[in-house]
Amino acid sequence: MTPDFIYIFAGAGLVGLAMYRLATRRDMLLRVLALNFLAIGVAMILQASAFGETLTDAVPQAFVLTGIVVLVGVTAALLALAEQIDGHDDE
Amino acid sequence: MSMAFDILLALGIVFTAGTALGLRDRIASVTGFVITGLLIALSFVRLGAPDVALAEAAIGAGLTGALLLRSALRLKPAEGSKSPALQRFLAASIATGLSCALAWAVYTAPGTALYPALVSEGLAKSGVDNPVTAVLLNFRVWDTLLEIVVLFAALVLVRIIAPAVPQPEALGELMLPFMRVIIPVCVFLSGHLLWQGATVPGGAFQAGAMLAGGFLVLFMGGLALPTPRVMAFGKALALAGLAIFALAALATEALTGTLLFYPDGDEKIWIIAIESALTLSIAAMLYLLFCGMPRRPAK
Amino acid sequence: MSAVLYVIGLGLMTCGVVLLLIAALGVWSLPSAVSRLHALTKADSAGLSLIALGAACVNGRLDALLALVLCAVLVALSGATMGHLIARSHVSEDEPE
Amino acid sequence: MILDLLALGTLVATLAALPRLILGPTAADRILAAQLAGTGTVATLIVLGTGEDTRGLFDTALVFAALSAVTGLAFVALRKARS
Repeated sequence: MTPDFIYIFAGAGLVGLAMYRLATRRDMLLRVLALNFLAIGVAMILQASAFGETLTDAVPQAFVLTGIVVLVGVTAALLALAEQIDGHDDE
Repeated sequence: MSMAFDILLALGIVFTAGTALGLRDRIASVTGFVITGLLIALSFVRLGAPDVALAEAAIGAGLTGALLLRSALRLKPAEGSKSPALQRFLAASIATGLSCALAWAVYTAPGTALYPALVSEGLAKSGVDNPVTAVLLNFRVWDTLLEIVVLFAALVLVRIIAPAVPQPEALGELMLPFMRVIIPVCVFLSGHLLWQGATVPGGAFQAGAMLAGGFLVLFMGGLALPTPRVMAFGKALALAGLAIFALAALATEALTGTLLFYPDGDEKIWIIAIESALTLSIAAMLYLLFCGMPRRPAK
Repeated sequence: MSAVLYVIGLGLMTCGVVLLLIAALGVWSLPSAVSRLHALTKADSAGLSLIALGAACVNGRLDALLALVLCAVLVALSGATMGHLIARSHVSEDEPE
Repeated sequence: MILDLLALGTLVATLAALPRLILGPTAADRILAAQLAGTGTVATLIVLGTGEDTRGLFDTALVFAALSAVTGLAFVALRKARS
């Protein structure tokens, strides 16, 4: 029972929760949150599959790292869109 | 004994994610997301990936939480219409089915990992000792270049939409001594992470996010407000990072005949130069993504 | 010598973890937000400093010591500042949202 | 052995922020929970780091320690934007 076995199920749980919430809630912010959970759940599964007894595989680590950075860009863009749709302007 | 730690952590992650997605209150959802990010960084540490844990820490704790909170405080709360029971039941069953199928597929997937052999074989020649930095900045440097382009595209989109710039309110006089300690530490840690990225976990992305966290603290303290000058400087930095990376790619093409193939002997110099430019430009991009860019510069 | 240091380190860390748990309990069950803040800042300053000090004793390397001391100072500082800011904004507004 | 036990203790302290997150009547309580979770994570990283002597963990703990205030600051500074 190495750690990766446990975290694969945790990542899959995150993916399931995110998909459920994406399907049942209309609030924009919560959908952006669900997307973040989906992406980080997949990243966890990818990282867990890269786990090795002696050393962890470096290439999936690079992918997950790139994924996390891109996720910030996507979240910022989505939130800007959400605010535009929401028609919220301070002035 | 450490297995109990992993099981508790995995359950904690799924439970926190469930509460974060389940709670009606927006601030609670965002805070739940931040706490889940902390636990996920711990799980990356347990999975033997300190580089990824560092990135999740710097970006999750530093930036995504503040970004989501900024929007959560500004978006009008949506009407709480609960979707019909049938739809919820169907969604729940499909989601559970999919996640179980995913877990089962990944768990039973056969096949040996062939990347470790390739990476360790090429590591000696790559100019750095940290395998993750070697992959990111040498073997698959093309992905890293395109990743910066993706961040830049997000920046362009935010620039076009130009959401309102958040106005932090005055936080009293205790902020100044706090910032006087935190900002130098952020800059110092950023340099530390950047420089040690070649040998131990660290690198341009973690360093850039760390610096962006420092900019954010300055912004909240009311010092780095998005005046036209700060905006121009930020945009210049963002563009400079991308430009330097692209020029370096073309230069390697000219020097060695193949794109992004460093002239052997001084790979390390190329990697450190590109990483330094990346750190500053990622920090500027993340700061601009948070503040947004007004169309008419703030008077 | 290192065995004694190891035991002292473990003792310090245990006290730190116990303090952290008590503070977490305080945050959980104390009635008002401001009293919870009181419990939280104890965890930040005292609890974590003990853990960092104990870890430095157990670890014994100098660079680890520097990192841990900086860690303890940073958490104590941001804990205190955040406690003050949250209380200030909470009290000035005075009604739960 | 004791270090594993201590790691479990700090993890329990981090997860103890969840009830406050769920119950917390005011938004300030929720930010409080995030701060406690942040401190608990730093403590867990320190305890894990002493065990297997990797300096990478202390750097992660340092990053968390330095950035633990950003989310709370964002809430306190931008809170008035809503009203």
